[in-house]
Amino acid sequence: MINKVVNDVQEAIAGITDGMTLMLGGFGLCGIPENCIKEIVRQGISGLTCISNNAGVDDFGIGLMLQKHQVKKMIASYVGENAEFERQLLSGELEVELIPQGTLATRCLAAGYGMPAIFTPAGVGTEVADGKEVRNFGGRDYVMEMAFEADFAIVKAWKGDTAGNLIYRKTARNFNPVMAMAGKMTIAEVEELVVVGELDPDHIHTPGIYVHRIFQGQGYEKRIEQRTIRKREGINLAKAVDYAG
Amino acid sequence: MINKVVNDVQEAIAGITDGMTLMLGGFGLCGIPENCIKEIVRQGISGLTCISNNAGVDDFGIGLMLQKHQVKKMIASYVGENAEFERQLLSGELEVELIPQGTLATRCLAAGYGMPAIFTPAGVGTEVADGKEVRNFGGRDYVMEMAFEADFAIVKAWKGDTAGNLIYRKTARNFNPVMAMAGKMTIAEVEELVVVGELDPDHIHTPGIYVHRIFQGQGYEKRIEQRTIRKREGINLAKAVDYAG
Amino acid sequence: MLDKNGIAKRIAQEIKDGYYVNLGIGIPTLVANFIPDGIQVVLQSENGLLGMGPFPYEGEEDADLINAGKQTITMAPGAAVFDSAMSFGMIRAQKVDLTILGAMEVSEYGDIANWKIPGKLVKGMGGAMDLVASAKNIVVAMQQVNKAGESKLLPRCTLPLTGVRCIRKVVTEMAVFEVDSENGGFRLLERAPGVSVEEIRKATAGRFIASGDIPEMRL
Amino acid sequence: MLDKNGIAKRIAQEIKDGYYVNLGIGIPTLVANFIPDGIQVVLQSENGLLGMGPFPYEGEEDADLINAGKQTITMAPGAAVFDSAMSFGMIRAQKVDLTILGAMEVSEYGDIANWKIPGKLVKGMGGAMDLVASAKNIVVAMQQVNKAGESKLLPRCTLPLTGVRCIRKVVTEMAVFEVDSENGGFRLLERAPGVSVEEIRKATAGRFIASGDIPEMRL
Repeated sequence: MINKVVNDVQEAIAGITDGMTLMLGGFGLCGIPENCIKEIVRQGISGLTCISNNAGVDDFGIGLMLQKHQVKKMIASYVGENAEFERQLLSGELEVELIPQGTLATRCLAAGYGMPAIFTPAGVGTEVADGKEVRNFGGRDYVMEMAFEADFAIVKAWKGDTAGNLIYRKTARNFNPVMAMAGKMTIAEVEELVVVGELDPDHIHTPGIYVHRIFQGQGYEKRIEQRTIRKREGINLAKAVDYAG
Repeated sequence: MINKVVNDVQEAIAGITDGMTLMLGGFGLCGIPENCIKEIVRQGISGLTCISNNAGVDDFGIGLMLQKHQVKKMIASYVGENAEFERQLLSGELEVELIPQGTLATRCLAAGYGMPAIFTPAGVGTEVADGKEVRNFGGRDYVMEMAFEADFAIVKAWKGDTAGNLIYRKTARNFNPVMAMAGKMTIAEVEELVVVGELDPDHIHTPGIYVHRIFQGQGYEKRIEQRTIRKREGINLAKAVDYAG
Repeated sequence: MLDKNGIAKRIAQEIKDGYYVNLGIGIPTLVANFIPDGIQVVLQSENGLLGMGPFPYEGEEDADLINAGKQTITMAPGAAVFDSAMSFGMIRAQKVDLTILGAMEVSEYGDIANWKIPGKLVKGMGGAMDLVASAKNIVVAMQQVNKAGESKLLPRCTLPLTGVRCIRKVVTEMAVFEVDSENGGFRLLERAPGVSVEEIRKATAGRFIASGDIPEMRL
Repeated sequence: MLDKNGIAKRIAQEIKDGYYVNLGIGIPTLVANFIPDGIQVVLQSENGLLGMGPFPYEGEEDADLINAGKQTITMAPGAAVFDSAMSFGMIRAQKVDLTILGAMEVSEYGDIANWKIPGKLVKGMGGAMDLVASAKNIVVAMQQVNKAGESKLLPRCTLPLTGVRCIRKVVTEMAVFEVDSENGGFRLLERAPGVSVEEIRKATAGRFIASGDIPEMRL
């Protein structure tokens, strides 16, 4: 099996330079490549175009890159919860392209599956479709959206093996598998790195062929953005606070 | 959780009638819905259009349906290993549409992902592209292929739960997950049916939302089409017969 | 007038046994609390989960398990996790039976605006554009009037659109409407307890349709 | 003249360390036996497997574990299983470094025909059309002449095409050719042991290019 292991985060992100386009996995702060983001911040690589569903929060995730003005353009579906982001956007320092979440995911899938474009109904009749080809199939209109091109995709998995096979945990999966497929170069940081043979081939979410470099990350904070809980029995709250919906 | 369990194979295939379009999972004889095929043969439902990568062998799989002249049209990528098939094809009894294997898979995916059409380079410049739109993206030509429409998709999984979640085993996965997503009505037969909660949510290949009916199949033959083996140590055969390639 | 829980309670009546349901952020999230006993539903969270359960008990929060509102959650037995492409794949393929989401404005033709106020609020559409473009059955939970007392049920949306001719039903603090996207109009189906047809008419800027006796909601 | 194993042995030299390789049915399958020691390759089987291992020991065959030729196989440590859409997804996205497959005919422009003989043989293209349309690096393993002694390296293919201008290298029982798909021509790179340039020229119907000393293959 081909060995994809690199020694550390420095080696993992080697080759990422000013002005590149990066994809970053995660949804909110869930399943984000914390180690790589920190190292990109430390190295001060700038002028980056970042494709990621969200832009982190003020002091975590991509928010850290925004604070240091490393991001030239953000391509995302939802960018709330980030005051510095909003400031840079309104002041014109930051270029932002907002696209529907499903379109974002499917443009990654298209890249990973070698499909140059896809059709989606999302955004038909809205400003998202401005300047794009709209085409009718079976009486419904669809926008044609192009596959992404990214120099590097950076993803976070739960477990990975030395051949680059990845397994994600719960909803930390989110955009990571589709972005892992979409990068010209894909970097995976994992909580636990194991030797080949330890992962069940039937359980692998991202086959190693899509991963170019893998390393075991350190000191994961795994911050929670909205800590919602229900009380244990005995305190009979209204059912209203019991359900996440 | 919504219960998708039906009592038996009769109930599972209820509603399949003459002239319908069916998708059948499997690759060769690996991972085929043996129980449902046998019941369709027993009931003599005819005039069917079958979408499946292969057409079985003379006495197993879709070959059984061919013997009883139940198939009007076969849409497949490879139809060798079946003398009766060839006879019906050459005599004009059977209509056949051969399409590239990746196109077959991706047209299923498109249906399951609500995309009306996809672009693939497969078949550009060949008779497969005749009459189809060919479009250039980034200097390369692609054929536009349409999502499949199937009345029923019939798949075989290893384990399934009462909510319709499916897990496949080894390369018996093949076309089953993409076809499970593509049917207007999807029937899953499984080797082992368990109650909800027994399958790890991270290991599920087909979420139950795509599955309408599920049942535990019986008497799986799981025939092997090409039994290839290597000898144990002591008999030192040429390396040539040792490798599957 | 209904409060938020009242709106959620009324919308919960739209849920039928065996439905897969996607609940948006805000009032729609509350709907889960009012799903009638004995009705089996599966909640889809578009970040990649089918079978969302209640919030976790204190101390059992898992950073790897959140919903589309980024809240910590649990999984119900029979849950399945998948990636974002599959999540929106099943949404586009109309496998989700009912979508409930909030809105800033709805037009009498069923257009919806809920993602942007130019120059003021630009948080993004998240999954809303995919949901409204694909779902065959969308119910909007919203306030009928804004803080200035102006109706948010309009002849035409004034804000950038999220989707066109996609909304079938609107539930507000005052009423339940069916949207006539063919001819344009908000057809009044039910009144909130104690609210008159005339009051609702005044709070509806778009074409208002009310014929015959309009029943009160049963909550 | 090389036998099948000889052709496979020569093609194995095209495999570099760290390659992901897809091997077609027939001679290409034999290539796996000649991968030099110390070279790490991962074999992709387009029915949905990365990391194909040797055939199983007798009694250990598993009906759920086959390759694209429907042969029983094993998995190497580090193998991964996936569905057919992903399998051809990674092929289309050019993640497979080298594709080796058989052919009935190859043209001097790199066109290939290998799936159909009208009125005679209609087994289908399987994954061949996807592979030749997508792979950036394709080597064809084939016999240079048919049983009637006619060359299968042609100016134009006579059989229905599998792909257009896609073949870069051809290895036969007589020679190794590079295909000049720009100007058209089979550029002779190596001769099989004991075979002369003149013999190869006679067995090549398409434009034949041979300049300077043509070395013998090292096997």
